Amino acid sequence: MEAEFNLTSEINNDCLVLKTDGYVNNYGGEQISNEFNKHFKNGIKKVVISLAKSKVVNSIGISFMIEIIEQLNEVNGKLYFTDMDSSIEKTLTIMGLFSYAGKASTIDEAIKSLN
Amino acid sequence: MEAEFNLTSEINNDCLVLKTDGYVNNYGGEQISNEFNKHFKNGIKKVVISLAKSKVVNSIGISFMIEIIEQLNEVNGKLYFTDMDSSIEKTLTIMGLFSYAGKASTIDEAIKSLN
Amino acid sequence: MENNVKLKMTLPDIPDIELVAVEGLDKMARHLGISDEKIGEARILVTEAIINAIEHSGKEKMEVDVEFTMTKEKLVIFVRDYGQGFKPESVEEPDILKKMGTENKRGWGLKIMKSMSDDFLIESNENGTKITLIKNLV
Amino acid sequence: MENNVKLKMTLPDIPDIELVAVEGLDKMARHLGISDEKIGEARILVTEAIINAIEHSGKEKMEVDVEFTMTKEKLVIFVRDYGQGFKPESVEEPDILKKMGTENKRGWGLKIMKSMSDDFLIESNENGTKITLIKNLV
Ligand SMILES: Nc1ncnc2c1ncn2[C@@H]1O[C@H](COP(=O)(O)OP(=O)(O)O)[C@@H](O)[C@H]1O
Ligand SMILES: Nc1ncnc2c1ncn2[C@@H]1O[C@H](COP(=O)(O)OP(=O)(O)O)[C@@H](O)[C@H]1O
Repeated sequence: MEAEFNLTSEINNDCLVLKTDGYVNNYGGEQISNEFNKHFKNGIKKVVISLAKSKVVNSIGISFMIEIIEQLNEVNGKLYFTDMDSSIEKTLTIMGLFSYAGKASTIDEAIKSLN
Repeated sequence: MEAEFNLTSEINNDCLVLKTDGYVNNYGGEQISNEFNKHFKNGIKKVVISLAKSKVVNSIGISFMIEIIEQLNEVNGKLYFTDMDSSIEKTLTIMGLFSYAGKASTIDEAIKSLN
Repeated sequence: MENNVKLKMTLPDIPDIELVAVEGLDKMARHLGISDEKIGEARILVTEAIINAIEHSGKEKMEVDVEFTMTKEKLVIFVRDYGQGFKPESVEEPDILKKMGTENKRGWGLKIMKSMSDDFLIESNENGTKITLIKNLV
Repeated sequence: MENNVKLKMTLPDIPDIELVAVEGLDKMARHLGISDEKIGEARILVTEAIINAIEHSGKEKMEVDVEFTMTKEKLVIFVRDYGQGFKPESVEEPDILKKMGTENKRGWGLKIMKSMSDDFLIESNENGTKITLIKNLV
């Protein structure tokens, strides 16, 4: 039995790049939020979340992203989502996330837009 | 949706090395059998099947292996299974496959035994 | 109905159990040759419906019934719990702007189900809740 | 029973549908903290029982009922089809030596289920077949 969710994290061009792998549920959302907070404290203001390896998300997992956006807004930071399955993009659109967050096809594109 | 079964094939030290990925069912067994037959016609007599990426098999899929063993026996060839989950090893044991086929922990070990 | 595929499950209240239903959905969809885009949206609907039902399932009967009926054209998702029910019309429409600055960021499931399905019906009373979602697949 | 987790499904006759049951088994086993070795063997049992039932399911009622009841100690697998049934005592024990040189290499499911389970019961008549497998998990 594999873990249902894994997260990898790296800094690229001043951007925190988080890559999810698996189901973004309550637990997944919390992992993303914790990892973000660690770097946010250290001054990171640009964040990319790549959902390339997530085929399913739920609204509870995604609701953690609202808090990230909120914190980034306060410091004029910005969040980008990349590599989204069309149904996941639709979900985030319904939730109104793209009024505050950006989207891009690839991580590189997102980093370019953030810099 | 990913395919349920994938097979990769390579020749290493005169051995045909087949690596399965996913559910070894009827379809998977047939894929293995077809790939084996292609190389058997060309004179291959040593075969390794690595099950590292298969967590589930069924008896119909595995029954295709009996035919492979049968053909190899006729030319004094040999089949090795490697990287088996303990439950898969137990299944093959119950079917009596290891009276005719070998087993090893890794592909390298199997190739060493075959040479 | 021709080529009508049906899957029924009664799910226990354990973590990520909704993924079992999603796996069933995937197998049915592949069998019928449904497009990746439609399957993706159906996955979201199934997930949201089941996590709500599991979360609000009854203390005595904690199980959740799920039923998928799929043709090449249409998917009917039926989910029922035995919880205490609710009044859908009293649930406030979520708004991301309002969610910012308030503690509770949740409350998106019903909106997502309504927006992503082609038809949506909730029947709820003190014996539990039944939700029926219809998704066109072409 | 304490910590008794139950999953019920009615599966349609479509390719690889047994993997949905395996996914459910995995979720239950993870929740209860069952060892990888025991889960692996339970997966094989579930797979063999379901592929038989699907293959021999009835023309009129092509569905197959599956039920898992799991505790930390024990798994009960129940699978039923509505096919024409068979006489288990007339099924010949397979032997790999005899299989070599004959066309049909199949016929291993019952032997594997018998060998890998801790208890095994088949009830079969012209209305179908019920198979119950018990697997100790510790
Ligand atoms: N099956 C259900 N049984 C009881 N109440 C429910 C059910 N589904 C939804 N609700 C109620 O509707 C509200 C909104 O649900 P939803 O939009 O899915 O968001 P969330 O579950 O994240 O709060 C829930 O907070 C709950 O009060
Ligand atoms: N559920 C069932 N209904 C009717 N016949 C069955 C059922 N399960 C098994 N059988 C009979 O028993 C035989 C042996 O089954 P099994 O050992 O699983 O091997 P296989 O299915 O590969 O032949 C089958 O060929 C079939 O005739």
